[in-house]
Amino acid sequence: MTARVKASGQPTARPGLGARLAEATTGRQALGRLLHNRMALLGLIIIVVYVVLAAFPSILTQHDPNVQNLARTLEPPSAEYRLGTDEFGRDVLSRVLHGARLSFTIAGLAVILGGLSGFAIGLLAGYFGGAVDTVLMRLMDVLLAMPGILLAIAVIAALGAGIGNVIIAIGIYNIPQFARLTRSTVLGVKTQDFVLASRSIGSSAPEILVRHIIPNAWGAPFVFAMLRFSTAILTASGLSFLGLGVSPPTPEWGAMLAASRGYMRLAPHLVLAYGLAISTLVLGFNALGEGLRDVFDPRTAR
Amino acid sequence: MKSRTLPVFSLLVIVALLLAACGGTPTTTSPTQPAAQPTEPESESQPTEPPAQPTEALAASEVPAGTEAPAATEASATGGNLIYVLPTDIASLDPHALIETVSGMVDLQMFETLLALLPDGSVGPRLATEWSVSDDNLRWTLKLREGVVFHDGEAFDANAAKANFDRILNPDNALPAVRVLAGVTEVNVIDDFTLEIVTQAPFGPLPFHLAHYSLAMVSPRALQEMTPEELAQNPVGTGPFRFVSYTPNESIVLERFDDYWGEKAKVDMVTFRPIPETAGRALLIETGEAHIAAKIAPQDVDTLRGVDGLHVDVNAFPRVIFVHMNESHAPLDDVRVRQALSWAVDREAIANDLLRGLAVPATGPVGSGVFGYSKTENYGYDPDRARELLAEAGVEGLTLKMLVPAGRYQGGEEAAQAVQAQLANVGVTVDLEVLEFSTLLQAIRKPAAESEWDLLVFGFIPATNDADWQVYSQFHCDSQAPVSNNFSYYCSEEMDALLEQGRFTMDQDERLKVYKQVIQLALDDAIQLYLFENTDIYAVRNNVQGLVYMPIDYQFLNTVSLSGGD
Amino acid sequence: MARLLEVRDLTTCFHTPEGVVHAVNGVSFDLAEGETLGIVGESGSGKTVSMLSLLRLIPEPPGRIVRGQALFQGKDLLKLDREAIQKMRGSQVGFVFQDPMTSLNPLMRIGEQLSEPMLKHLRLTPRQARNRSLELLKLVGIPGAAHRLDDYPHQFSGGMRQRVMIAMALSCEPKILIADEPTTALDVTIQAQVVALVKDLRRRLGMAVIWITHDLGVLAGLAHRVVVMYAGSIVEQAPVRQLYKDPRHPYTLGLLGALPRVDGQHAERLANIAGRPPDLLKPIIHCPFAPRCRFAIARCWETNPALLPVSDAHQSACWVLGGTGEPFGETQVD
Amino acid sequence: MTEQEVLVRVEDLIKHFPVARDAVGRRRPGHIRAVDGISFEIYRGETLGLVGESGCGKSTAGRTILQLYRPTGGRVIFRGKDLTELKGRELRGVRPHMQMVFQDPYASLNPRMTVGQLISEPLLVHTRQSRAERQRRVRELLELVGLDPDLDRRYPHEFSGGQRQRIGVARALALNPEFIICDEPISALDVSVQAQVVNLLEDLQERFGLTYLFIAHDLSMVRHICTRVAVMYLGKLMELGPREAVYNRPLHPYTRALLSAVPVPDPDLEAEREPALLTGDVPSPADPPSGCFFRTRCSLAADICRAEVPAFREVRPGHYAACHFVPMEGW
Amino acid sequence: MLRVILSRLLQAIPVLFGVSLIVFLLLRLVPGDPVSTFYGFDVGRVEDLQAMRHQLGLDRPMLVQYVDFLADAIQGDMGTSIKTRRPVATELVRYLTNTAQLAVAGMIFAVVGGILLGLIAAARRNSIWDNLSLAISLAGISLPIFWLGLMLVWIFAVQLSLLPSGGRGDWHNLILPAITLAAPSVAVIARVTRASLMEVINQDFVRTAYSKGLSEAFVLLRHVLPNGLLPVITVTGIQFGYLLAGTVLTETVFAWPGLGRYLVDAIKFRDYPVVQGGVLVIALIFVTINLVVDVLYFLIDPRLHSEAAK
Repeated sequence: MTARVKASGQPTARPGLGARLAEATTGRQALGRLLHNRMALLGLIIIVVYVVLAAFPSILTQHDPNVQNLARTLEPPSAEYRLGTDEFGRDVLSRVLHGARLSFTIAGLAVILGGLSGFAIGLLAGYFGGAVDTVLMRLMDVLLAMPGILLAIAVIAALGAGIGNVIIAIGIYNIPQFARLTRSTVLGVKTQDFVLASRSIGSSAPEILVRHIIPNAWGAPFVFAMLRFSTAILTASGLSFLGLGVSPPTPEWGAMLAASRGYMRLAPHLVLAYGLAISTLVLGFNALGEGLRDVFDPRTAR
Repeated sequence: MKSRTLPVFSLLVIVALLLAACGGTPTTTSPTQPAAQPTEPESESQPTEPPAQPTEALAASEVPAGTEAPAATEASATGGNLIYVLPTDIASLDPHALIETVSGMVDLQMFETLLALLPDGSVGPRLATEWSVSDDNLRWTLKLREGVVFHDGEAFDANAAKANFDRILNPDNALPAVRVLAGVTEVNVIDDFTLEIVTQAPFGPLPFHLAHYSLAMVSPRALQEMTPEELAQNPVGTGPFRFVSYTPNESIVLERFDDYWGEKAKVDMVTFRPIPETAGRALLIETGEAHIAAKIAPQDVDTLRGVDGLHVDVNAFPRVIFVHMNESHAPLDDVRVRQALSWAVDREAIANDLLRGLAVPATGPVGSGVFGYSKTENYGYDPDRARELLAEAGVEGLTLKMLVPAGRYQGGEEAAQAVQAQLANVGVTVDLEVLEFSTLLQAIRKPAAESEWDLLVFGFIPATNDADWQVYSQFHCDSQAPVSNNFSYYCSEEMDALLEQGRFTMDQDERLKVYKQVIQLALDDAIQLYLFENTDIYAVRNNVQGLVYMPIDYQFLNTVSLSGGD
Repeated sequence: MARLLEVRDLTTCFHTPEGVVHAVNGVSFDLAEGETLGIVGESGSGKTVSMLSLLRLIPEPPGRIVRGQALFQGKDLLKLDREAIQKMRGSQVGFVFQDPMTSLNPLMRIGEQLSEPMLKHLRLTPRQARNRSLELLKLVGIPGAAHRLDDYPHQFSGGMRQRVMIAMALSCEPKILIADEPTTALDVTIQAQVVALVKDLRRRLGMAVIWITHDLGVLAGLAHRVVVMYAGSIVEQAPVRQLYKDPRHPYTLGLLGALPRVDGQHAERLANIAGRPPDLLKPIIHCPFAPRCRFAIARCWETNPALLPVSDAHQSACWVLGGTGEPFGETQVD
Repeated sequence: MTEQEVLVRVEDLIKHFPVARDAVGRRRPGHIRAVDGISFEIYRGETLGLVGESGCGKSTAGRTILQLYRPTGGRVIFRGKDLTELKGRELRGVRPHMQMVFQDPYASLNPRMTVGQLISEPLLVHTRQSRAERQRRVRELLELVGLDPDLDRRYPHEFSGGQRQRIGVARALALNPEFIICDEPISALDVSVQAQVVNLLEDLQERFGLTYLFIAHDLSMVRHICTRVAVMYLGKLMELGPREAVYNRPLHPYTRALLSAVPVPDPDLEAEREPALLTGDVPSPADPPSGCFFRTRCSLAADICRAEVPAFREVRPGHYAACHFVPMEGW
Repeated sequence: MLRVILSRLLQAIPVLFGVSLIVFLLLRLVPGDPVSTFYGFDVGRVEDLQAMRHQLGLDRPMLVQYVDFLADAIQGDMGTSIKTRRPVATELVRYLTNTAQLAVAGMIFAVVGGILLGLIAAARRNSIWDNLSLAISLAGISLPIFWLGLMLVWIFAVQLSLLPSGGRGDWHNLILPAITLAAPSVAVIARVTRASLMEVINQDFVRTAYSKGLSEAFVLLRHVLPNGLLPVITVTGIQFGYLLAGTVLTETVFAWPGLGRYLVDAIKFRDYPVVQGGVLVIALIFVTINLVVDVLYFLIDPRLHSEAAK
């Protein structure tokens, strides 16, 4: 039967992917192949540009993202304000760039949080199977049965708004997805002969996990993480858009987009700037993720 | 391996898939086509009507509410479906269960109160024609209007009124309306059309309370026969419109009640459409999909003003947006610090630049249309003075935590950000936290010792349009949170004495003088940091005639008519 | 025997991200009517690709038939337009593939799959096609054939599926049956059944058979003539007896020597072919087997030998053992 | 042969697997009888071949003997201990003495580890050797299996199939085992490379006195390398005996059919030969026939075969078979 | 078949139970309660609040509340909304209808667009069509749907005045929200379709089909597509679930009175019964969709048929 996909949304891992990723990352080929993949390259360039600009916003603008000038609100782009000003007379460009910084932080930490927890859960469930598997996976089913953004909203409602809680909310929502993927990858790796070979020389369970399972099982979740980055950015901004994210005046893209929505006609440059900022970065991660998948899964390669 | 027929094949496949996947989607009719709208009325009505006889009383005006409609509309009289866009969905159709004005606006088209607010902010007769108070200031006597029928055919009389009050006063019912009757101990029937209301202590503002939408009269038969849940869905009142249908978050449809005792409605139907998104409301009115849109956002005003066929009405809305300063926390207990913060904020810039001139800088705690308002001098914008005062108080490197409710007040969050930036200017760091209103209430409804915030952006409009409702609950020592709304934990004997005097005085002119002192004292003590008064912005199609704005955010739509062709 | 198929200088390559893989390099051979031609070679020797290339069944891109000619009844298969080549497939040339487990559409009933070529090429009605499908199933020895037309492939064992594949390939009575390692995925007992079946059918139906395999053992009793491929080229071809008795290429020698025999006539030690096949990404100018060859001389490293005649029907591409020289006995092998 | 020292004794070994969950996740009742009660001995220094068609349970048998799968029943006596009773540390203590070479040289080497790491893994687990000692041993082993010792930093995918199988052998040899199970070690390799690996295994056996259990489906290769041969069918042993006896005078009809199905690379012989074709397919191991498992395809099958499971008997010295009709055969 | 459905339903029970428990606990963890929100800050009397809490049963022990909630929910009674005092079940049905309308319309766009894009991309691998399809699907998963919605409104409602900007009405009102909602799903379905078809195209039985002399179109239609659609069905099922949940943002942008927005409001208001009931219903839908997907597999893939028959 063809690869089945469970409610998590990602296809069950092809055992080959991890191994192939592993094979390639052992040499310099990985980078080489990646750089030869146009899509991955595009993604990589976008991300690198964003990282650089987010780290050094002063390359493009000297304005403080939070300094208001109520006398100069909603100005269109000009030499002084390259992307114009917002409703408080703040520099839009500066806010966009600082927003990138925040997006990286939120998405990064949320994916790491969700990814690592999910990876650990999937690893245990997949490797040990039996009751451990049943209990953990039922728990994941429960989390999965609650639609992602509503789960995040409920978590934020419980914990309160704020960057930390947004990270936790998105992290939690990522756990079951990683857990499922990791589990199916581990199930694939577990039955490989080299695991049996290691058992045949007398390795213990922890030794096998560390030496054989983990190195061969992280590939698929890793590629998946790239794609989850983009989802995390979108979810974070979606939450802020609903007014559940970070507090003002923190330059968060979704929040800024929500605020600028009211000025769509007076100052369309705001909605455009924030929307394009989110879209481009998300596109970068998606392109990189797709590219990675192509590179390591030649069956769908372009 | 290529073929040109491929896309055709794929289309076929997809169509087949779809046919299997979806069994047809439900459709609904467009609100712009009223003919398709009405459904069967859910309440039955058998009108009978004794004649009405208005009589004079204490109040200044004898004109029944909403009779000031322009003459022009009289001719084009009847017909049409008036589409009115609300900023939120209504909470309930049971007036006694109400707590907010949007529901009040809708309910007041179907229900009536004993007394009613007049466009000038004073109180006049409605279902009661006259009222007086006994010499000990504890017993109020009301003469009720005769010849009024409910939509279900029941006649309105003192027994019906008493049934309503009894329902509200019964603590088992836990109805929100009870708070408007705080201090009322009993309601008695004197005769068929005379009602007596007894209060525990002298209570000057009572007429304003009786005009509050949550004390509207519901058919006694409905009260008897229906459960609270049914009442919430089947409104039976005496108003000019009666209920047709309610689709939550979509529409509330009313139709003209032909046996109304007063000025009969000119339009056949009214359809309320709740649209929470400001941009959505603006678009609906712009595209002609609606006739009246309430709560237009300031940023949409310029655009709408440029649209043909409609006009924008900016009305004063006496809700004052201000900042509570938690006086239980040092150094906010120092009046100089509070004054300093007051000087540091540029109200003009906030109202004119940030809120695009669609807010009015506040002059004090009480809004300009409220009974009890008087013009006072608020703090100006003087950051130097602020810095001096802070230095004088020995305050340096102050960091304050400011709370603001999410989406609760027009311009509230924006103002909070501006205040944050402006306070930063005088060396005060503000950590801003936007909270859902429910979370915020939980956070602030605490005794002083447990409070964990310093500044709190808040807005207030007295539901009765009487200053007592506001200032007593905000400034009296006994009103300190969590008991009531004194979230600043302010307390002074001088203030308490004034507040009590305002409440016990029956003479409304006397009361005005008292409240003037209250307001001045509030400013001197810088109890709160007064920012601006909201405006109420309506966009109205030009074919809407006879729309009269009441002081608190509602209109009586029986006077409104639609002229042909939009 | 008349020539049925004449393949000349067939060259196919694949464009992969790593570079151009030269899968088939100038392969030429003939096939006579009713003849069974065995093609033997290890994985990557180009035997499958050259057969797929004949009917242009390789995916293009990445594959590309660079040049060559494949004359079948006077027509060059490589030059036919799309419709014409489609008419050839299945009707004139039948294909049986290596893995019977994956070569049938899992979602289609056996009867339908069997009928497809007949509906297309013989213009039978569905009714007729069904009847004939039944006959075919009986022909290839499927028990209870009548009940199995409406079964799905997964309800068949591997051997049975391969029989179905054979039935399908023969349904339009093609002139040529190309069997691409049809028994590699099967157990020996099943392999014996399939081999016997094909031998029997060939006798009865008279078509020519091209049988691709890596197992010299199978061909010994099956093929009339054997072609040995290595690294995309034919290194030796000969009538079956001559090839086994008098191999004239070091690679053929090695293959035979590396094969233990179940009848016990085995050497104490198996022959080793050291090293590994060449990387097809790089074009080879010398003899492709030279790096692994015990007999290699300087000339082998300079020029790639063409097929040199050993005898009338026997050719070998070897500067040393090829040509009309002294035969090499198998005992001389290391 | 009877005087030879028994290294491994397998007694009535059984391994049943639960039937896998079906596609919708339900567990079906019953179990697959992968190994269904086999008994045999392996003598020190010999190579015992275990042959059978795919799915007959030969690989499972090998893995169960090594306790990579815990058996459902039976005993495996090795070095005086019943392996089936050992657990955890004790079991791991025995492992250095018995090793395995796997079928798939691609799957059995962890792609994330260098050849050096792979070969030294057993040393890491079982010895306290220093890094340098381990390094030395790795080079030694690489040389032993005919690989360039300088390749120890390379990863498995940089090697060809034959070379990888050499790595697998080196790894199995690292702890100087007495007993190695070769689980179809050549079936994934090209013909020309198979010979290389087989020759290597033979050389090593000679040099270190190793004992092999050689699992394969290639009867020709088994004949070449083994001293004794066991034939499995549907989880049971059908025949066991010395190589020449089994190949030249097979007792069991299944063995005979199997042998006759193997083609011989000799056109003349092939032309004469008329293989005794087996009819039908192998039954499902989850639902084997009653009585003799082979009866559904057996030309000799009679009523008794349906009713009774034939005993695995010693028909001639050292030559066992499980068939009701064996004694009647005039061999 | 029936047994499959039954066993699936049995498996769903602990999941639904877990969902209800988590939602219940999460809500109770939340600061703020419905009563204080209900009264706003107008009320002066603490005892009024207490009376209302008592009336609503919110002063009972948590466990009792939970057990009551469960017992009622099993009988289909989701309680009464604290805010509107209407029965939650009927409210949910109404909002769910609206959301389902949107989701189904969105699904149509998603399936049509996704399969079409994927099919073209797979059949014309590495052509300009493939690249275009890739670009569209990358955009689909990269544009925040709330922004996409705003842009669509800006273009089609404001600038061109072609379509209504929001609210529920006739089918015109459905177009923009449905496209917005579907955008990410179009992308996902297109990618899965492409990948799946390409995997199938490379399978042996497709080569078999070609070797029979069948034309490309016929092979694609008869052999490739049915096999390639198996994973697409799964993904479509999942996407439908996501769509149903993802309506929160779309409904906000387009003022669509649907379940998502209703639930977000309820969470903000702490309308316990509504949130509990709503999330439970959504979980139920998820589970049902999974079941439907399984059944579809069952109907399409004969391999599962006969296994179940055994």
